[in-house]
Amino acid sequence: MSMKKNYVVETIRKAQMMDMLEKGKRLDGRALDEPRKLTIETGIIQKANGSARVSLGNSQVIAGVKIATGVPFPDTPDKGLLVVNAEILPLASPYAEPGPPSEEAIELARVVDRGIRESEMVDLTKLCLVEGKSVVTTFVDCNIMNVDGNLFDATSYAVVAALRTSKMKKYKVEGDKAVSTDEVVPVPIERTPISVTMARLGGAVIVDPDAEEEAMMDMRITITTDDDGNICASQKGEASTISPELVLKAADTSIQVGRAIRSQMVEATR
Amino acid sequence: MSMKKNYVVETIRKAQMMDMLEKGKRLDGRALDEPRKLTIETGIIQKANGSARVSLGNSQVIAGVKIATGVPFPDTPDKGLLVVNAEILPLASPYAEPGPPSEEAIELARVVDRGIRESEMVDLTKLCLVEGKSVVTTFVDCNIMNVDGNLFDATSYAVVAALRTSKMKKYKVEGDKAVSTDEVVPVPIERTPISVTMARLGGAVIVDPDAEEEAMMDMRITITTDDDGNICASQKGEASTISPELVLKAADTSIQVGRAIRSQMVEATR
Amino acid sequence: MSMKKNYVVETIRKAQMMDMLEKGKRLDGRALDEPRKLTIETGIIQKANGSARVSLGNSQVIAGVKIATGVPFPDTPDKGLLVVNAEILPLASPYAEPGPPSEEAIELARVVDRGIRESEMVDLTKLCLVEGKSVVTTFVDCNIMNVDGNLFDATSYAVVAALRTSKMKKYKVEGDKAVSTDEVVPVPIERTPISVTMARLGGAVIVDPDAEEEAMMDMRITITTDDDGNICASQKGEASTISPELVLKAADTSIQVGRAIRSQMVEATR
Amino acid sequence: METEKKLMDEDGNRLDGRKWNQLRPIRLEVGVVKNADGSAHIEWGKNKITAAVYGPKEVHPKHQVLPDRALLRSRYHMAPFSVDERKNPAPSRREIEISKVIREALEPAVVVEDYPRTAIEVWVEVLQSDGGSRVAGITAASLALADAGINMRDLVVGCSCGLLGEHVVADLDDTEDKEGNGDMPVAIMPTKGLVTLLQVDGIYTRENFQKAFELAIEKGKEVYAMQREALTKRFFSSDLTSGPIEEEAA
Amino acid sequence: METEKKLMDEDGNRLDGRKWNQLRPIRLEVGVVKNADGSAHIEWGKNKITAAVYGPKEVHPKHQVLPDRALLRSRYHMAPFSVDERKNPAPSRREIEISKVIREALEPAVVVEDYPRTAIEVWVEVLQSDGGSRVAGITAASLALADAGINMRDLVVGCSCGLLGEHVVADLDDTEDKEGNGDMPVAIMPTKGLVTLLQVDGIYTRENFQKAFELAIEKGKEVYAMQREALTKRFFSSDLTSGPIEEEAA
Amino acid sequence: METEKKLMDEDGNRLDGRKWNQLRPIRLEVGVVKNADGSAHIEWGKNKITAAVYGPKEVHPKHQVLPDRALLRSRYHMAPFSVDERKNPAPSRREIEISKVIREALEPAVVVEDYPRTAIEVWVEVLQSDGGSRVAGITAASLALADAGINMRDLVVGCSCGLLGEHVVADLDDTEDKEGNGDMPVAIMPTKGLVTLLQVDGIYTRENFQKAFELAIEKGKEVYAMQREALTKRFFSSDLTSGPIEEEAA
Repeated sequence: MSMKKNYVVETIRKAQMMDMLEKGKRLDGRALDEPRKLTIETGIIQKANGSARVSLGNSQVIAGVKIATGVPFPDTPDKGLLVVNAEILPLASPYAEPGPPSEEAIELARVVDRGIRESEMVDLTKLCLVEGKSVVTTFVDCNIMNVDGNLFDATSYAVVAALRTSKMKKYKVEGDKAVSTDEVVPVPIERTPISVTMARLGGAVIVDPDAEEEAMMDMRITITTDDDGNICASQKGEASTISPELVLKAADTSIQVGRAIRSQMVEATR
Repeated sequence: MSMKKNYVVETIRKAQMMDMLEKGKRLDGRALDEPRKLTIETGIIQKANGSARVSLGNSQVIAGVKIATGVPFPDTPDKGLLVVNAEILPLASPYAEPGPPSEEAIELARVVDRGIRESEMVDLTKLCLVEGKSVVTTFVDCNIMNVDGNLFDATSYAVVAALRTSKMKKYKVEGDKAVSTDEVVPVPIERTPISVTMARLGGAVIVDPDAEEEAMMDMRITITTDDDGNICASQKGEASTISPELVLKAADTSIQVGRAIRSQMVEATR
Repeated sequence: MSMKKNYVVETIRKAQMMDMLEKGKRLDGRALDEPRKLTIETGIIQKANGSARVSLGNSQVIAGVKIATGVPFPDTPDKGLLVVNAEILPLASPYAEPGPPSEEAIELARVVDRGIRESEMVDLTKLCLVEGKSVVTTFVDCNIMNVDGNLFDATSYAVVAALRTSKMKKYKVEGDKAVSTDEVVPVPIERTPISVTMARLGGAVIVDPDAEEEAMMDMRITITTDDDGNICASQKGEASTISPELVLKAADTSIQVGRAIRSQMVEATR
Repeated sequence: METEKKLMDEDGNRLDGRKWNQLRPIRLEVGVVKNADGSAHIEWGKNKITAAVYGPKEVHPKHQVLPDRALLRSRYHMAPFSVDERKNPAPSRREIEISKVIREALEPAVVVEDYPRTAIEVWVEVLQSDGGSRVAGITAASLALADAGINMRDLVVGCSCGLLGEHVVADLDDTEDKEGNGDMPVAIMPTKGLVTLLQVDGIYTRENFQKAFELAIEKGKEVYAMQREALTKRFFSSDLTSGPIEEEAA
Repeated sequence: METEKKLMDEDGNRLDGRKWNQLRPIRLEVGVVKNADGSAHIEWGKNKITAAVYGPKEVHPKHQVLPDRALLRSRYHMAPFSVDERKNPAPSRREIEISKVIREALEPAVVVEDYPRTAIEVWVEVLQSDGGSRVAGITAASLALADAGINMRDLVVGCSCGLLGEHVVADLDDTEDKEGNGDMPVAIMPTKGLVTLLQVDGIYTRENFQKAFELAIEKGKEVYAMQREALTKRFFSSDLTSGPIEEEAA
Repeated sequence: METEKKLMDEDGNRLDGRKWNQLRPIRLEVGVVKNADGSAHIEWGKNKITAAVYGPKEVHPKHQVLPDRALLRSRYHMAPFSVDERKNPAPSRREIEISKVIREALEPAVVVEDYPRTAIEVWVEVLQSDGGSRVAGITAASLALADAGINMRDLVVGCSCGLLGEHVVADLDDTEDKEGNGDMPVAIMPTKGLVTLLQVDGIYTRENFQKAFELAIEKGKEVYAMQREALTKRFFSSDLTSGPIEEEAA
């Protein structure tokens, strides 16, 4: 069962929220296009190649990167592998349960994965060691530690921060084999994709909905943009419609809001 | 839960059916030993090495063959692999459910598999490339598209038709390795096994029961015969008994009914 | 659901049991520190490398050993593998159910495994064939055939008896490969660990509880000792406390009771 | 750009000869699964997809009952033989995600409040897969819902547009999806002009994003005309054939 | 035929010295699992199989309750150490199918209508596997049902016959099953003369089919005599031993 | 003994410079998971573990309800990135066993009879794993229970002792656990002086067994002082920070 559906907002609070939204305000005082406070800590898991703990308001995610060597997919023999997984831990919410990943967690991981992959953040061709035989595999596992809405962005930021600060062994090729050296190098980062999620409540469109707002939203859209203001991934969510005009407006909002977040991200992960 | 058990036949219809059976007739006008109309289309899935859509009355099955190379089983190092799977799709019946294969679907796949395998329809020794190391693997997956009784025969016919029209790459052996060439050859077909399923309702034994008849049958027996009238597989079904005399009579019926179906099969898959 | 929790003891029988325990006696006439009758049969499964059927009172376990070659774990390249599994068969108890191993069965297998492994009963370094590449793998599978309490000890004895009587092929190393010879040798046994399980009921501590006693126990402790009276494994069980004094007393009991059982084990498996 | 050259020649012709804004051939048939309450089959390029609807029906397990509306269930599933390498029949993470977005794309068009406490099941089976299988599946599924007589606000129809190099093109096939530079599946409720599914892959300038998105909507409306025709054929044809679309060679 | 020569010599002797129509040694014991309501152990050739019955008992989950009769459950399971290569303990497709046919072979003999709304569970554990393990399992399971005091119309007993080359032979062992030319497990209700299980593998002429089938019935009746003896021993013996059959060497 | 030499030098110093009876650095913080009814984070050596408690809450599925007390649930889980080689996120047999012993170690301290017909859930997530993670997890989990306001008879606190060669030492780290000669995790209710978890690995003389066991209890009491301090800080601090312990470098 989706966590959104389980979250209960009291009637009086709902009325209050809708009232304020009509006036362009939100319950916590934010402007409609204002994301919550973002905190980025990196290097928190020493056993990982890279890691980050990101708090977006009260939503908190820890991402850890593990790098090893593996075999490439047959249809991309010259590319390393990048795999993003997410688990919504039972400790993160009264509505989360232990067990295999829910439909919700799978969508979360795949949307975050696409944002990273499609932006070409990591140059996967540089992770090829011996074409068709040996490549660098990069697992990014995300532990959702506290659920308070907009896991898409919080998780995406954690992955970006963890990857930007990841270190891996340098490999050299001997004949047909890749051998690790003692030298340590960063993961080849090319871009910094930033995901921005918007929600519609009644007539208003807000950036970075918290759990209370998500419980009342009727539409969600996540748009990821890159350093040049290109759009590299999007996912519309919820059983609802969106007008074409709103999609284009959301793209503009994402580009604009993403810019400030990208600056903070780059600053925090230099 | 078995689909047969879920199928509900109205009382009045039951009485009518039993009445007619006593007179040697069936509700749809068929003779007791008359199978429903069989339609065989092949080559319907271009991405498969072979495929067929078979309708037996309103039961419909699509079989697709995928051929690749693999490693033989240790106890049959000189034989290729042939694996038959079946899924009773949830779209095929109000009583089918998504999820891992039911006991019913597993029995279906295994009975069909045995009919193909035991008749030596495909010469598996010709699918050995390098003994103990490399063989041709032949997966036949069956999608049950509509359930209206006697899935055993409908599925078996789909598999036979798909295999009879399958094409595979020719392989040549270079040292210890099998390498595919550009030449395309048929799968080595030796025989054409035909499965005939009979059901007992009250005192009558009928060929090719439809769903309504299956819901009322107390015994089912499937017998597969080959081109020479040999019996190569059989499976009695349902929690019920069968007399030895009836088994022998069923064998004769299967040989006889199978002959006409085999002609149609050979004609449709030349 | 744990089998212990499902086992129902009648009120009058409970009162009787507690009465007798206060007098230092048990319902079946045993002394508090007296295990039930132990029967050990070996070589009962000819297809296994070693096997044993052990009855401890009415608890019955069959263990079978299967030996093959495999690849060592990366962190122990010079050691063979020893894996203990246990299944509480549905035929063994009205409270056991078919399906993947329960939490209870997993704990059972792991506690037995640790008793064997930590005592260094089998010299795993002698099971290394080619360091880092090829080792002997030893699977010990335990079928619980009848549940009447203290599966820990009954299963452990079955594993010890099966391993002590196991035979394996001798391997010789040719270049980088291990090749089996026709010669048959015993598994390299170094010690004979004996597990002794105690339970607390009210104020009394008893050795080898049967199912009725387990249903009423509030604490369980299993201690495994080796031939020299060393303690090599222990597991406290049940949601309950144990005083430090009782732990030490239980260690002494285990050493003492284990000695007699070890003699019987060695005798039965020569 | 090298990729671009391969996938589109100097005259703007694509590998299969289509122009940048041209759809692949589409064939639709309604009422192909006998047992289903509603069904449809679509062939779109090399996609061959059958969708069937059962419901409104009782909800099992009961705790999933929604007191005020129907529970919409969906499954997008690929046959093992539908792709180049045999696919394991167990649902992949991709299939699980697509099942979810398909459900969310269809539900706005279904008057779920007309069927409280019931389940409506939408099963989409990909028999052969080509680029754009999820929008093709949605297109067939909404026909199946209509065929089942479920009250609908509109049909739902989809089209996927994308990038070959920097060129926006309509309706990517498999090769263009894999070797091209972006894929954007869009589903719409065509008479309402509203979007119910949007996913984006690739790197689009703001301009190309808008161009591809608007092209997807425009082409979706083209497919909608075929949907209506297929429905009409279903309900006004006296000669209902039993199987899906007949093969030329059969 | 080469295979034939190896598995049977010119005098019609099989590898283990048996004649074409001779059974392997069979030993049966009833009442071997203390906790079970009924149980039996069979050793047939190298097969070692224990069957136990629990019930009639409450049905869980409740929606599986049958209002007019008992729900019969069965599981055929092979111990990991029962075969030459260690078997994964999770049930294989083969075990799932055999569980089903065993249930269908036993149910006709059980008066299920005497136990409405209950479950009767039949657990068959193969400790060591040889040719004919399913018929051996059925033979033991029907004894376990009788031992549990379940009302029965008849016992069920099985035997498997088959082909070595063109020769029909009784009761194939493992080697004959794997290297021979056909296997035909048959289970019967012996006093009724009715068949409850029939499976056929191999290529049989019509004549050989009949010969093998009739031989299986005949040999099944031979095993039935042993079943009756084992039951008698159980109910009239005052010296019930606790474990299964003792090993010679033990 | 060779191993001993490596792990402890002639002066009795361990690889990380600790004396035989010295604990690794421990930091505790209570109230770190916003949504949870109670939570705590522990850093013990390289262990980084967060525990959260939800409850008392309704029991699902209902048949698990205990009429006279709370149902205590627990899960010990390791993040895929918590160990040297990436761990599959599905629970391993080791995690399943530890989940059980953690539950049994905590339950004696919880006044479960105060919360009949409810569930209390204890989730322990190992973010980074080092030696002694289960006792660290128990230590954090009992703080989380207290933080949730659950009635407790005592806290539960753990420490693991073990052997380097023949030397008893306190609080093994990862290397000492893997290359040393024994590990003995012990959990206690410190004010009651009672043991709630005991597991033993290795080969201990009777004397060493007692020495290690008593050392574990003694060191557990040392950790208990830190537990109390962390609780005090939680309830008397007006400056509650939002995240777990801040990193030096952050």
